[in-house]
Amino acid sequence: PAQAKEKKLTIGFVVHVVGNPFIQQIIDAAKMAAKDLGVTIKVTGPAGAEGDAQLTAAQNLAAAGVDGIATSVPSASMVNGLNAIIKSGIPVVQFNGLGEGVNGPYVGEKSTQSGRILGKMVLDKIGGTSAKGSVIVGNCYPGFPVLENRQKGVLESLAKASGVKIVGPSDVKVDAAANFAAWQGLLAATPDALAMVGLCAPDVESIGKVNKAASNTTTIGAGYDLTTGNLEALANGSAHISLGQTPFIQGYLPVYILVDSIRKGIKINKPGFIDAGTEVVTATSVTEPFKLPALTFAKLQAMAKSQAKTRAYYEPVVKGYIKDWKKNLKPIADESA
Amino acid sequence: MGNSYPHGVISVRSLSKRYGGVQALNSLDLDLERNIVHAIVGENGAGKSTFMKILSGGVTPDSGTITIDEVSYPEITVALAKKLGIGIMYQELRLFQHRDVLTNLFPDREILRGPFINRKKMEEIARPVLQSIGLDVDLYSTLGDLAISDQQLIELARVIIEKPKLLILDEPTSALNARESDRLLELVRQLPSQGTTVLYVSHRLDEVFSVANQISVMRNGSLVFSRPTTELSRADVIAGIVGEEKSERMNRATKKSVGGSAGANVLEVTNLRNFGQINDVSLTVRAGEIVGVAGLIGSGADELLETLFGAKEKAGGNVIVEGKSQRTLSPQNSVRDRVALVPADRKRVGLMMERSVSDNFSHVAVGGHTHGTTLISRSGLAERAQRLVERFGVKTENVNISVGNLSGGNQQKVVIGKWLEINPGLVLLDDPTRGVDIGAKSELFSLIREIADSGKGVLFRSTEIAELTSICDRIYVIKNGISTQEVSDVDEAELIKLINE
Amino acid sequence: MSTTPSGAKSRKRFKLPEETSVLIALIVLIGIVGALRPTFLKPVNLLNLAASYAIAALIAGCIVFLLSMGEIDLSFGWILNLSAVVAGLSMIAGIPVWIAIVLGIAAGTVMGALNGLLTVFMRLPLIIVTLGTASVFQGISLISNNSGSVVPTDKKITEHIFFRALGGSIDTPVPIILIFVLLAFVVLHLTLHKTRFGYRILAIGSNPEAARLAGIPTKKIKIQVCALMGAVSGVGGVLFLGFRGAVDPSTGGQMLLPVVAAAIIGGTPLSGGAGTVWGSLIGAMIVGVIGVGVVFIGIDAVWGTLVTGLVILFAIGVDQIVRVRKKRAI
Amino acid sequence: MSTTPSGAKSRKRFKLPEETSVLIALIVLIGIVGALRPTFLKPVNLLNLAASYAIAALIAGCIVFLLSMGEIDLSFGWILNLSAVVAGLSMIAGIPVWIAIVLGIAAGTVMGALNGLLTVFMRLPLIIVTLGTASVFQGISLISNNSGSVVPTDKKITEHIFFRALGGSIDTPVPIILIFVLLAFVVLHLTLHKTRFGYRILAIGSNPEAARLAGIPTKKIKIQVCALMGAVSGVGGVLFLGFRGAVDPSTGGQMLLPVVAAAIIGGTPLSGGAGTVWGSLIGAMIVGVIGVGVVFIGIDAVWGTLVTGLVILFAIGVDQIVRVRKKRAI
Ligand SMILES: Nc1ncnc2c1ncn2[C@@H]1O[C@H](COP(=O)(O)OP(=O)(O)OP(=O)(O)O)[C@@H](O)[C@H]1O
Ligand SMILES: Nc1ncnc2c1ncn2[C@@H]1O[C@H](COP(=O)(O)OP(=O)(O)OP(=O)(O)O)[C@@H](O)[C@H]1O
Ligand SMILES: [Mg+2]
Ligand SMILES: [Mg+2]
Repeated sequence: PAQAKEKKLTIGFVVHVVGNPFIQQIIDAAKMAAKDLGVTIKVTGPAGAEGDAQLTAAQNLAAAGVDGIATSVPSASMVNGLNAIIKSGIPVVQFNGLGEGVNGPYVGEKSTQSGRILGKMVLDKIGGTSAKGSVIVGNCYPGFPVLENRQKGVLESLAKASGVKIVGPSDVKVDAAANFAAWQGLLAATPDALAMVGLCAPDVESIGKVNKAASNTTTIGAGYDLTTGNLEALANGSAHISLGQTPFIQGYLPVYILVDSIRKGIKINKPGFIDAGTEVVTATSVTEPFKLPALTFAKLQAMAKSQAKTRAYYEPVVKGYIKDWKKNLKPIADESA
Repeated sequence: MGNSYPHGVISVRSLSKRYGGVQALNSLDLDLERNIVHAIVGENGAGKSTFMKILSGGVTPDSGTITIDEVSYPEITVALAKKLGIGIMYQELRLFQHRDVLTNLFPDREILRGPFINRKKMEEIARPVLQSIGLDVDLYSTLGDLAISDQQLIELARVIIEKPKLLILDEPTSALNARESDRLLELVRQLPSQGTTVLYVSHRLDEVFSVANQISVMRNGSLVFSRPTTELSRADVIAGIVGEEKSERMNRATKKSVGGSAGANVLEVTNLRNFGQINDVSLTVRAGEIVGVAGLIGSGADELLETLFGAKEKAGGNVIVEGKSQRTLSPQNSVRDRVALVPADRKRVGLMMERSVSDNFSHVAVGGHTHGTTLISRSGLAERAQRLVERFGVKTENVNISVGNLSGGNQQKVVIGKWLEINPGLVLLDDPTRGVDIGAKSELFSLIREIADSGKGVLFRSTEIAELTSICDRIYVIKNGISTQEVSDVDEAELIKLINE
Repeated sequence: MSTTPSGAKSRKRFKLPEETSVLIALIVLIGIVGALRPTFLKPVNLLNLAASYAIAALIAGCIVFLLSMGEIDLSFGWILNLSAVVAGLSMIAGIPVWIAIVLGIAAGTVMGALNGLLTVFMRLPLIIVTLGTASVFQGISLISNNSGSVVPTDKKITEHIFFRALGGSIDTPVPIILIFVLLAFVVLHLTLHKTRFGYRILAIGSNPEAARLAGIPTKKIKIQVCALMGAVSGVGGVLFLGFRGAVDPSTGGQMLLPVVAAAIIGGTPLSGGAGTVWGSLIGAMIVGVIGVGVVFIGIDAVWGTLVTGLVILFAIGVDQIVRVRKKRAI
Repeated sequence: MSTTPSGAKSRKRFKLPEETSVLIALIVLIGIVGALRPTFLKPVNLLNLAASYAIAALIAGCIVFLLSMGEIDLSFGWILNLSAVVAGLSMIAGIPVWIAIVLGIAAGTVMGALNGLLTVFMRLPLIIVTLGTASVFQGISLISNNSGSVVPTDKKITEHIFFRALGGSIDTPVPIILIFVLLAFVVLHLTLHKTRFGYRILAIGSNPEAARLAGIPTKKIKIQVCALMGAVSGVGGVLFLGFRGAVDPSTGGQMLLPVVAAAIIGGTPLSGGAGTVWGSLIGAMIVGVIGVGVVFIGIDAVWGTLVTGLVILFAIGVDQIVRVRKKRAI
């Protein structure tokens, strides 16, 4: 372990799509970790989300001689290739997207569980288990594993109210304009819907705009990700709930695990799960995981703009949860529990 | 009429074909005898090509029957034509521009060895045929890079290789020079003795009389008459083609300019070179003059006009148009300076085939010209087109149909019309009568004379020597890319000798 | 001459415009969705739908120019993106909104002209050149804002009339973006079919070599059309910014297929020499009705894609049947 | 110059193959990446690189047939996907691996033939038809597995020679997929340039009307080429399944642009009548080297897109310069 410390390590960091604000937050956190740990980091990823191009990028980083790789695994077809890299002696940590069967730990949300949380919060807002009426559910990319899991969780929670009728899940598309049009159409088709629940980043913003335009409705809007646009929608009251995926932890922790395990000679070539937690944001409250201090909406917005503030806020987690990653490593089955 | 034509290899009865409002064939009856050369003549749009296309399977007739070797068919498909041994050389060449020469010689008739194309064998078959028609090209060069005349010969070679029993030639010499034409005629004359019947369509009556055993004249989709050549005079045929009264008018044929009234130089060329065949050409054209250019294919004569216009790059030399030295020759500058070029290859560089007659007539006036308003209206274009249709006698249903649907000669009239519309000061005519019927040709010649008389210069190249000698005031002879001689008042035979020596 | 046929006076019979067949396809589709869900036919819903697809329609109207010239631009989605980023960053930097908008459109025009210059000077088809420039424009956009969204949040900006008008805060019977795009369509249509510039575009697309010999400045026109495409994409970009209030790094990335589809469903062939601006508008609305109709009817996400595909086939089938009928009728 | 013909000998001068210019572009690119990162040039690395792009290359080799015929298929990525799904689900259902593979390829062929039938009978360009069928095939794939990945996990399947050979468990000096694809390229090249079928394809692309008049059954050939494209996409699908061991719902969705780019960078024009199968292989490798080179050199993700774009422009520029030089030299 001592001699490993002497060589400056290089970590490859592969994302499934470049040019996505949420992913960029993960990348920023990964770079903070690299700086904190004194290692070099190489960030790459395909322009359009496709597993094969992403795997190729990971393989090339391996060929170029990195010491460890952190990657999201949105596609099952990446699994064998990643395992081959692991077998050749380069450890791999997954984040954000889980590949079943990859021989390395996974850092991410409990995707089904987060869906359950969202479903439950929506249900609470529309009248609990006695609620009666329609709830629209949209999936922007049918077939994407994380989304399918979230959808499962949302539907599970909503099923608790027998009077709730699910409209969809409909394919609401990723492209912002098409996404907006789809939500607009969905609400026009079901004008008395109690809630609209999206599963992807553009949804909350679109739902907010739709709600705002149809001024007389009181439809609850809910979805995922804390993009500036989504936070705006929560702030002006046109949407109501958005769940965050703690991009800081999803970016920082994988790099930390890789460097720590390489330096200490810890083998991490087994599936495992470390919960990155779920942030629950409404216009009135921001609930962060890991007993982090409660945030105000304004603070959250400020953090989204400043890396230094973000780093300072997460200091306790870095010193605690992240440093103790081995202790928090759970069986992979926990992810979808 | 009776039913038995003992000598007829092909008889057609009541053959009709209609395109929109145009009756291209109107109940045509005709018998073709075996093993002769049978010429078909008629004005532009008479229906000749339509008839040929029906015989070869390219077009389906609306009604009528076709009897071949005593079997009647309501229509002939491409496959049937192939089986019956009918080969056709189309007026509008049907070649594959992207493919090489050898491939074009065997379209879907390639020689195979196992599953593979046997190009060596194909070469062996092709070479003697090319030699027999006097074509010397690299079998591996891309067809689109060749001159239009070479392409026409390749189309001919293609059909001869098939050794058809009935050979249809639709204006096979329209882009050929005297020498190539003569060779082709020689070849055609021999075919009947080898068991091939030839249907020969042409507007060149000299050729028709020299090669055909029988001549049929068509007008407006029907037969005017069909008689053995020996019973006919040139005048009979012309009268059949254009009608009695018009043939009268035509006898007052175009005269040369009224001696020596030529004015200032409209065009002065000294030591012109290009990157192709032109090495050193000098000539002048004066206002009021029609100046001819004569030369073999490959001599540079066929590239000269395009080079002067700026369509082909110039390598050196001076060109002065109306006293102004042209530093860079380009089509744009030429149009600006009111220089017009009627190009030789109308299909490739002359027309927008799928666009309307109306749009094509405005090609230069609206597209190239920068005069007038930048706003255009459909009715404005149509008015111009209507005026030109009448002026040039274009036979078309209306001005809104695709120019590609016109008969070949009528397409040519559109090309000429679109250029004369800008009232050019210098007119470069590159084989402008290609495919134009005899009546229209004489009208065109008087028009050219009119243009010259109004003080403009005309430079004229033609593949028909007779055209040059009949209307040009002076003729430049081009050999090996060099303008060797300037002659006037020569007759055909002399000029041919000069070109070839 | 006696060759002129007897009836050669221009017999002007009444002819249906060529867009009729696509229009029928559109009406059939709206009818089907409306029959299944009558609320779909409410004017406000149809207007909203049209407004959401207005930007794509606008660009489809302009790509008709390129298709008519026998070219295709793969980069316009990223031109749209980068123009919006330029406009958005300028606003955030404190430049007055209207000037920032002009800057964004100017940026689009420059990018388009660059495409044009490259295609003319490299003598390559535009599709090949824009294969490269698409990545270049996307790349510059990513760098400009470090892969983040551009979101003007300052009240001075978001309350500006431009954002309020486009963002839907000002109530108008017809969405303002729709009015704007319809006007743009009138201009585009007139430009292509009633001006020398348009005539030249179609002439180049029909037969480039013949166009050159007719004295048409083909290179200049190509560059101009590319620049126009860039300008219109730039307009699309600032409209998007106003409409959505933000630009994401992915904005425009998914536009290629629907826009080109709108144009070719509308009846503009890829081969050049012909094009219909109004057809592309109808084509864009068909794309929109299919996209929204599928969710409107409530088709499950898993089945949505299949149904979309079948409806596209149906739409082009209707168009084709009508077209063939019309041919027969002549 | 005395160009006057002297005799009818076949003047066969030595001509560089038309692929030379793209090859030079490829070598220059490899050289640049190699100069910056010498490990890039290790044979094993280059072979692995080639293997990762082998499937895209294979399909590019076949899309040359369509481009040569003047057509474009937008659906092949989803044909690949659905074929792989068919093969994978069949294996999971217990059908023997080899038979499942045949089923997958057969499914691809059927989908391709369906494209062909639709394009012939609707008399529409293939690009329009496949705009619809692409969604249809994707939709069926999503439904078949309820939007999930298809992952055969049974040892009996994963230990099958097919998976071991393609997945790299069997050590060969050259990856097996590469050998297979190279052989396929030889066959594709011979088919297009040395058989009547290929001649007919090129004839149709060069002049459809002349092809019909020459007696070529143009409709039949079109359907056959579409079916071939489907079959090769099907082969691509099962190769993907073997190579990666799984198919995702997104597999194949991003293939259109790189594959078409490979073919046109390789020198096949979009206008039909000409095509180079080997060129498309080199084109695919150029696309591969650009993609990999950017990672290898370690260019940051934010800058990667811009660099990719610039390098594409550079590659087509080199190709163009060489081409022009060659023309001048003649
Ligand atoms: N595809 C078509 N569509 C519409 N009209 C056509 C079509 N083909 C021919 N025509 C019309 O049919 C008539 C006869 O044309 P055809 O080509 O047979 O004349 P032609 O005798 O060969 O004339 P030319 O001597 O000029 O070649 C013309 O009026 C022409 O415009
Ligand atoms: N003196 C000149 N020398 C060379 N080329 C010229 C000259 N003058 C004009 N041209 C060319 O002629 C073409 C026509 O130029 P002009 O500026 O008149 O455009 P235009 O045809 O009026 O266009 P539009 O009417 O569509 O606006 C241009 O391409 C220009 O390059
Ligand atoms: Mg004719
Ligand atoms: Mg002007």
